[in-house]
Amino acid sequence: MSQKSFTVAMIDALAHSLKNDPNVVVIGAHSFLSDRGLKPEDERALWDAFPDRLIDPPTSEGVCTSLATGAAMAGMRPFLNYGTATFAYEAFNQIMSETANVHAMSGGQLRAPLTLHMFAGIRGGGAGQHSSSPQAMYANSAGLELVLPASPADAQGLLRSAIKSDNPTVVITHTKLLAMTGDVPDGDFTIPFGQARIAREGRDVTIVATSLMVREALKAAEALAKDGVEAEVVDPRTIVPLDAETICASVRKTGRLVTVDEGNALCSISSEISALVAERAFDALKAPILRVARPPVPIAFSPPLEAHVTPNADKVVAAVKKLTQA
Amino acid sequence: MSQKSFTVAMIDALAHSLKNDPNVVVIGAHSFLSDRGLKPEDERALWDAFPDRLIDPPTSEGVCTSLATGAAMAGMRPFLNYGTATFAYEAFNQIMSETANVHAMSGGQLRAPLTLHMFAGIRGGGAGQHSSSPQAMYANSAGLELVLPASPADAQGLLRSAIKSDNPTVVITHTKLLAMTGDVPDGDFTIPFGQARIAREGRDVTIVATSLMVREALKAAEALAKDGVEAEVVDPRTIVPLDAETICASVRKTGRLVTVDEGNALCSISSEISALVAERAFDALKAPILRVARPPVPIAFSPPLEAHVTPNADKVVAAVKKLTQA
Amino acid sequence: MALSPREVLARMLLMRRFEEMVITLARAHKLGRQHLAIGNEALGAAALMQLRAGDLIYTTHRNHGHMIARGVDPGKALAEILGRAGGLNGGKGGTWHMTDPSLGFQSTSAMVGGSIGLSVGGAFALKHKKTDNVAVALFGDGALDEGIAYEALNIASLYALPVLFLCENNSKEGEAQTSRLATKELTAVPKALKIACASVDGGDPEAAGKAVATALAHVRDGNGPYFLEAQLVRWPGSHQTVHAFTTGVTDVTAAWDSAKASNVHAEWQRTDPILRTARTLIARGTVTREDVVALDNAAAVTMAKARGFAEASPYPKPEAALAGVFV
Amino acid sequence: MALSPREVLARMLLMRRFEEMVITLARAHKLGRQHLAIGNEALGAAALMQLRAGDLIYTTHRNHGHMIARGVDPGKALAEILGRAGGLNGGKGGTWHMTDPSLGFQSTSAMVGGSIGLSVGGAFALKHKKTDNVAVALFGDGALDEGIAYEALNIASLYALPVLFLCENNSKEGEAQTSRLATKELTAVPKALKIACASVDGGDPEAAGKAVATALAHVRDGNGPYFLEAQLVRWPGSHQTVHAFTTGVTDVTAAWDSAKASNVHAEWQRTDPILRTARTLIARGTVTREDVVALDNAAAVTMAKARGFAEASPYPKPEAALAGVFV
Ligand SMILES: Cc1ncc(C[n+]2csc(CCOP(=O)(O)OP(=O)(O)O)c2C)c(N)n1
Ligand SMILES: Cc1ncc(C[n+]2csc(CCOP(=O)(O)OP(=O)(O)O)c2C)c(N)n1
Ligand SMILES: [Mg+2]
Ligand SMILES: [Mg+2]
Repeated sequence: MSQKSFTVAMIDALAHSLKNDPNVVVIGAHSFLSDRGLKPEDERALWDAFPDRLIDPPTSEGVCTSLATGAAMAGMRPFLNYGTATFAYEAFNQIMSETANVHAMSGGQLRAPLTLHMFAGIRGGGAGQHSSSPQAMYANSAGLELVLPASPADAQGLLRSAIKSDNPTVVITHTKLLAMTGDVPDGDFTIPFGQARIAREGRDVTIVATSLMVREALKAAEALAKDGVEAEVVDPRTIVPLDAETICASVRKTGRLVTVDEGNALCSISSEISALVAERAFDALKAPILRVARPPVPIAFSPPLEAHVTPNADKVVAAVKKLTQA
Repeated sequence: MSQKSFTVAMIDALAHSLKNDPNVVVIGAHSFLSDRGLKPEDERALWDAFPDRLIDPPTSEGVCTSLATGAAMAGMRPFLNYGTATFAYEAFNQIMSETANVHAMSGGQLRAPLTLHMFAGIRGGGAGQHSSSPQAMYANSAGLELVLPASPADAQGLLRSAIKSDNPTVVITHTKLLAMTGDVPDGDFTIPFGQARIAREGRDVTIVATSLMVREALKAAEALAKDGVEAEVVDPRTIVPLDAETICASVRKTGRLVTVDEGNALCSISSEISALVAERAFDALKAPILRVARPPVPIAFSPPLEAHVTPNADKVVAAVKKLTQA
Repeated sequence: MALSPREVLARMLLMRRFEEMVITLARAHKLGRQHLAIGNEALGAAALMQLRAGDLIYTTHRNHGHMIARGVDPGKALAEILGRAGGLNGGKGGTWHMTDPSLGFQSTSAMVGGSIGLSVGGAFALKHKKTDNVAVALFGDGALDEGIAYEALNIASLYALPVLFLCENNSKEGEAQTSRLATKELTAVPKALKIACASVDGGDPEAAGKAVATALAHVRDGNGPYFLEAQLVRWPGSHQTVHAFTTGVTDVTAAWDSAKASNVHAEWQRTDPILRTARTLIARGTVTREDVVALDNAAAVTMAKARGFAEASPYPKPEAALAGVFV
Repeated sequence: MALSPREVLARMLLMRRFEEMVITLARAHKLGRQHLAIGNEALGAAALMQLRAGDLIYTTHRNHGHMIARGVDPGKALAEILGRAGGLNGGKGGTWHMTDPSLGFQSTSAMVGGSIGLSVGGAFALKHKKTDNVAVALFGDGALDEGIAYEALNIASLYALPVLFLCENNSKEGEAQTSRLATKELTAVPKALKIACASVDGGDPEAAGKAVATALAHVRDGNGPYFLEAQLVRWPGSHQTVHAFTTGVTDVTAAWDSAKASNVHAEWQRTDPILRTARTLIARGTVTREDVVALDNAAAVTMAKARGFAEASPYPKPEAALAGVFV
């Protein structure tokens, strides 16, 4: 174990991948590596070690996606970093119509083992075009794995799995997580997809949260504990595949559910978790399911406006209290 | 009233708009008008009447969207037809980052009154790239109205409202609805957004369905009625804005809910309606909420494979029976 | 190694009879839309017959001809078009997405601009592996309307990727234009991006074959991408949604029988690459009329067998719809 | 109507002092990132000062200079950058999305390629209304990497739309390259698409002014789009995330005081368009040193007032976050 920041953990996963597999190539390396907390000499060493495999491409998200996909189909294992998640919208047709379909549409003849990484979320001053949380859109596609890491250890292990996966995998990192530090196992390790993490055990209410919202859910749980409410916090970690079992089992234990995700409320990950439980664990429910999500508005620049619509621990506490005090 | 096909109803809405407002311009007119059941002389007459306002642009969905948006901001009222919905993915960044943000991001200084129309759905042989039902992705954005017409009369009235709306409005037409005929009021009329339609009254279960699935829900309701189960079928007609009141009121009456939408199940419109009811009408629920949606797989070409994953009346009946027989 | 004109003609005839069989089957089985490559045979055969094992191919909605030209099993191709388990993709792709990696086919994308985009990825991988294989993007003139085509041309030139951009231009001004470029020269933009370019009569298999050979040599030798425009005559049925034998079932004897060549399809028969090629080769003494008839008969026999295979192939099990999304 | 060199210099000084004030405020208020237009003043003033009422402007992340050049209230602009209710967009846009339709600003898009895309829509509307107004797209060299730029150039040429594409090229090869084009000539692709093109030294307000005048006349006269590349010297702080006075606070006396001009910033001071312009106008006798100092002082006074306004403006009410999504 060692203490690392979230970004250094991600970069370590990438470095392991580059070292272990000559077919790994990083497109969009600059914005993934620079200003991310590496020591300058460590960053330099990476660029020097893989001069042909760390690539700084044109600002052409569409063809970068086609390039990564085509290269993956031809035997490589590209890692494509878009920078801010909205930039990937420039490549949406390439992702949805080409990348996601490669394996199924060819009747299993081909595969596209690539990772699509993007920085997302309400980040402070991102305004209308740099604050998106598009996870639900990727979840709503078919053929893409979807990973939402929430801690440095998960970031490293899940990213390593993403690069090793033979499927196209979307990894969405919340910008506000980048500076988070935490214990990370040493060496090269993976975390399997489809296994939720119980971030905190509890008996009174289940809070299912993703990405940065796991931190907020844990903060909320601490606050609730002071009032005698023990919240169980479940982090699905991957949305495709989704560990429905762990989520439903938790709700069967607690009887109450609050879902927390930073995406726009409508047709969100929060909606999905709620619908899942209303379908499969209805009988265990003692109260309505509440969602804490971003209201469907473009994010405004001004700090108080941004804060007003950002889901956080206080809003989670308020939702839980509504359920437990009813 | 007169009998019309769905497409002729849509074209009539467009013709009214062109006649009433010199700022209406149609980009992508050819694929909207041709082979859509108009008499050849009627189609010819349209092209002759508006030679400068019916435009057949390059296959450049991205800039067609920018062009329509920029023109809307400068005082026009464009109607942009993409053809198949997946083609609009080529313009996803323009739609999400530019069009949807115009009004809010400018602090209300500007507006973008345009309509974005696309043909969607599992259409028979569309395979992986021509069978998308992207409604949930548009619902998950912020700043776009979203309309899903399900009958000729609604198509005409809702399309007319979309073009008159001062907001950017996405209208998604299921390809299999195009040939549907029905009674349509004569003349120029509108249907307001945010008002669900009770397509059939019932007391035992609420079926909320959209687009083509309204037809399937009604078929299912007929079949269920033979077994003494009276289903209420609710068609929200617009998802943004959503008539949550009518949906919740129906569930409060019936105590049971099945949601039907052709989109991929994960983070779908079905998920959203389910979550809405689990939040706001929980106490009325007597049974789990079931979703009938497309499983998250790319649509295969082969007819039996396509049929297997397409939501239909039989699947709705099966879902309802699960609830009413439990 | 130059192509044998006789073999090229034989392949062209097979391509034509394949598409005619598709029309027949589309009517018999009430299929939806396919985009037929009738009229594109000369370029298709001349280009695809020159590829090597390990070359990677990316094609479009108008892909049938490319596959048959490269030697894909016509029975499996027809079965795929019928959605059968014995089809190339096991019925998952259909006409728009037929794939046969054993012959280098990486993808058929029905998205305009899809093939050109993916091709640079294949070329990137080939360059990384340091082979002298090439990636070949086949696309219509319409693809040049899409921004992705521009981005692909740029990145291929920037990284000197081994890719042949092969544009099948079937746009005729005024009628049935499939591209809307502000310039009439399709090579203008690739040229501006420093890509070596040429244009060729795509109805002449020898001229096309030479142009493709030059292009392939350029790319294999590590000189970066090459853009070749093949000017095609547009078959009048190119955009039909309900198939018809718009120009009649091909009758190879019209190549020399002037009575037949002066019927309602005379204009088409003048430019039809099959008849044109037959006329040229006969005039030059490379083949006789009898040879042409024999080659055509052989193609018909192959297609009858292919049809038998395809129609006998069962549909996949419905549950297969849920499998195979992820590896 | 030619621009007055003195007025242009005054405007340039205001643009510079504006950006320096942004640096000061960014530090004082711990703001996030802005993209400053230091070094772009000559082109910005020369271009934007020539626009007329009714012309439509589309700009980018590096927009401050354009707004000040066009005459936008610097107090409201600063307030917007601070996220205040008195800002141009009421705090909803911030630095990346400032808009002032009263002066023709339709959009600031922080998406690379955003402005060029929307501009053709404005031009389309202007053409429809049959005015002689123009749409002006301001964008960096980086925008030409994006497919949307290509599509926009094509459709503008195809429909002969009244739009001036004004490219601010601040890419220096090797260091801080913001575009990755396979050609060194930024006008190559627009030329290939039949658009009239020119390049100009964007550090010289007179040359830039003339080039813009020619371009605007072409567009206003109904000759379709025009592409003008302005070659800029890149300010070393252009990409900084935490602002610093990278080249020092501008000291106009360095235009003539050689002791000052030989400090650590000598290289920058040689090419700085402000100092360059001052030197030229003084040498020519158009202005005196005293005039320059006086103009600079006036700019400083304006900016002090602007700061006062901005900092006194309250934040919007939190609930405003939920309002104004739909009309
Ligand atoms: C992204 C996208 N936009 C639009 C279409 C609809 N479409 C199908 S074929 C076609 C014309 C293509 O022309 P071209 O590429 O020249 O091929 P051709 O059919 O002429 O061989 C279009 C626009 C599509 N398939 N994909
Ligand atoms: C679609 C998109 N992709 C990537 C970015 C990230 N980005 C911000 S500024 C920039 C460089 C832009 O260069 P240029 O257009 O030349 O403008 P400059 O900053 O040099 O003035 C990039 C790539 C973005 N804003 N939008
Ligand atoms: Mg074509
Ligand atoms: Mg630049």
